[in-house]
Amino acid sequence: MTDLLPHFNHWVTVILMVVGLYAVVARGNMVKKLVGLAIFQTSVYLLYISPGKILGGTAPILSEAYTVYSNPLPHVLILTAIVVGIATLALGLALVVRINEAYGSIEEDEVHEADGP
Amino acid sequence: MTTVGSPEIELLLNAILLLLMVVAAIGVIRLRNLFAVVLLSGVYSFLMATLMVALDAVDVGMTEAAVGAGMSVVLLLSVLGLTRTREAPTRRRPIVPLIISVVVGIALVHGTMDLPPFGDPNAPAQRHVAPEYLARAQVETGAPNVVTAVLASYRGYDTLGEVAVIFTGGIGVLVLLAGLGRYTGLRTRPPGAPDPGPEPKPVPLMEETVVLRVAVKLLLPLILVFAMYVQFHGDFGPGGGFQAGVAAATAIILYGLIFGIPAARRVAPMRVVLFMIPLGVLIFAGTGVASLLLGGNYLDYSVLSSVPRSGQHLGILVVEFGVFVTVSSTMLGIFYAFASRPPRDGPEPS
Amino acid sequence: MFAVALFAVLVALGLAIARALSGPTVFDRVLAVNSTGTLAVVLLALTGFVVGRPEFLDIAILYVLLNIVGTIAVLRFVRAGHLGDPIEGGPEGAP
Amino acid sequence: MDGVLEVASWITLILGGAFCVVGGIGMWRLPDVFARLHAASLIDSLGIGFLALGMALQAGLSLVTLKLVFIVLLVGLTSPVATHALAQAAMHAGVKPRAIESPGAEEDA
Repeated sequence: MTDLLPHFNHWVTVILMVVGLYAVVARGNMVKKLVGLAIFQTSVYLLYISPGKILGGTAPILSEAYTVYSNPLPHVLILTAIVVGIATLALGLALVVRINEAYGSIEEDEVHEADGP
Repeated sequence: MTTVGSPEIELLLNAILLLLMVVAAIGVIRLRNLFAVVLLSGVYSFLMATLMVALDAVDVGMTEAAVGAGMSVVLLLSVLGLTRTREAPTRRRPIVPLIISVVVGIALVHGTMDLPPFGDPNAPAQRHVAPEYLARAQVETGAPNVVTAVLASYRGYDTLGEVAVIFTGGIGVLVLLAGLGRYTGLRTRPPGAPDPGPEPKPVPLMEETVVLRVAVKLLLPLILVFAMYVQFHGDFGPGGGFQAGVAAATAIILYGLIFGIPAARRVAPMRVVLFMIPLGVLIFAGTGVASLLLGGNYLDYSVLSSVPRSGQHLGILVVEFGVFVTVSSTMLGIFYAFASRPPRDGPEPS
Repeated sequence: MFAVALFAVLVALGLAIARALSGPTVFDRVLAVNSTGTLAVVLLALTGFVVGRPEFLDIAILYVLLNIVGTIAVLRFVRAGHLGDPIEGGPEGAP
Repeated sequence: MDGVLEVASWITLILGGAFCVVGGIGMWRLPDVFARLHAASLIDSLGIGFLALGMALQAGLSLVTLKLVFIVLLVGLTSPVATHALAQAAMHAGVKPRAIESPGAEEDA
């Protein structure tokens, strides 16, 4: 089973990344764009975490009962990235709120129209 | 080699969770009702948290659970309340973005072919610094949780940078939405302006629901105590300043949701929040300066105590506390900034 | 043995997600998401047992405690249409 | 003794899993929100209860069991509160239970 789909995690990571990318490029609604960006970001988390997993290993919290541990380094990087991600998402959403107050819309097309040619 | 669990079940669980995540993600993109999008993104984030636990990243799973269960839903909903909940039908052709996305996807899938297979213990990533960390962390820092040891000590610089980014993000939101002093309660009215009279009375919204009020009063101390447990148990089990900070902020947010934002502001005033946001960064950076003054390198905690190992442990505790202070106050400040914005008047524009 | 329970929970989870996707009313979605959260807790606990480290129940406890915050925020939003407090006149200096 | 515990935890785990599946099916098949609430509460009470019992039997007397008890108590506190608030909000928003379509109550609609 291990040999059957050695890259399954990576493929799903790519699918999620593409879904996020599509939302950012294709959708005009800014909240939707930011949610798409968040999905893109989670695919990056996955890209870091899944190579760190060792089959038969366990979480990197040391204990005498275990000898094989998964790689702790990606965990450190992604743990901080999640909280940073929510802070940057908040910043993006704050911009959306300000744009809505200035233009009365959060649709990209309408904002462009209001700006004129 | 002692192995645990059964790899087959782990792989199957991993695969099912990934497929459910894809379903949820596509649902998020397809739905036009932004409110439903927010709900589904909550489901997505919990699937992510479970997947992280299945992939042995318990600390990451805990962070994702803490952020996804409360904070991100609250954040997105407050923005929907200030804007609109329905996405306008798009006028552009989705075909070009679709082609771009598919081409990028195919290129990336092609790229994955060269990566080592999933779960391979001999992959290059497993052979670099990780064995060093696993072998040395407990001996040098006394923290069985290697993630916490690496986070706070070995890669302390990195974490300091991340905390600074959170600080900057929080300040950015406050500047954009609150003008740092206009709505924040630091200065309720400009000097010389006429007295606006008594504070306008907010309409209590959820207050009449007795069941909620009682249950939340029971729940709040539990959340706060558990956040403290997560904070100070972080070197022995999953947890640490990031998770505990988000959890504690979520508790205050829950209080605000039920008893009104002014009530929450009496518990955790904006003045205190604004003081705490830089304080955490200062605690973190100050620990580095202290170790510098004691003759060590910046953020080298070994010199903080006569025994290097207990110095490391002390340093980790102090630094994690700094992280907690900044993260919790930033999250709370962000919530206040969004919640004190005047909501859109009248019916939602269609 | 945990695997059987785990997959039962996953089946229930799939059904709940299907309900969250299909609606039809807002409340169906909220209910489905709330149930997903509860299933998440067991799933996290069972995952801990399956991967052989059952002591990591802390994550499940944190999820129970915080799951209700999301639900309450959603219900409050349904009631009022926003999360802020409806103050007449709005805060000072509002543009 | 060990065998008895093993069998007992087997049975409870499978029962719990079965209740979760039944709840899930109910959530999918039942006609409206108020009916689906019942299915959801099945998961919250019997599903979680039996699964936690099974896991506790497996873990024995330890910190793990204590945490499981804690989880069951917390779900017992939060989940009824959430579903209560949900039902109240649905009523408030004017969602009508399907039962109102039964003959005799027709004039209401």
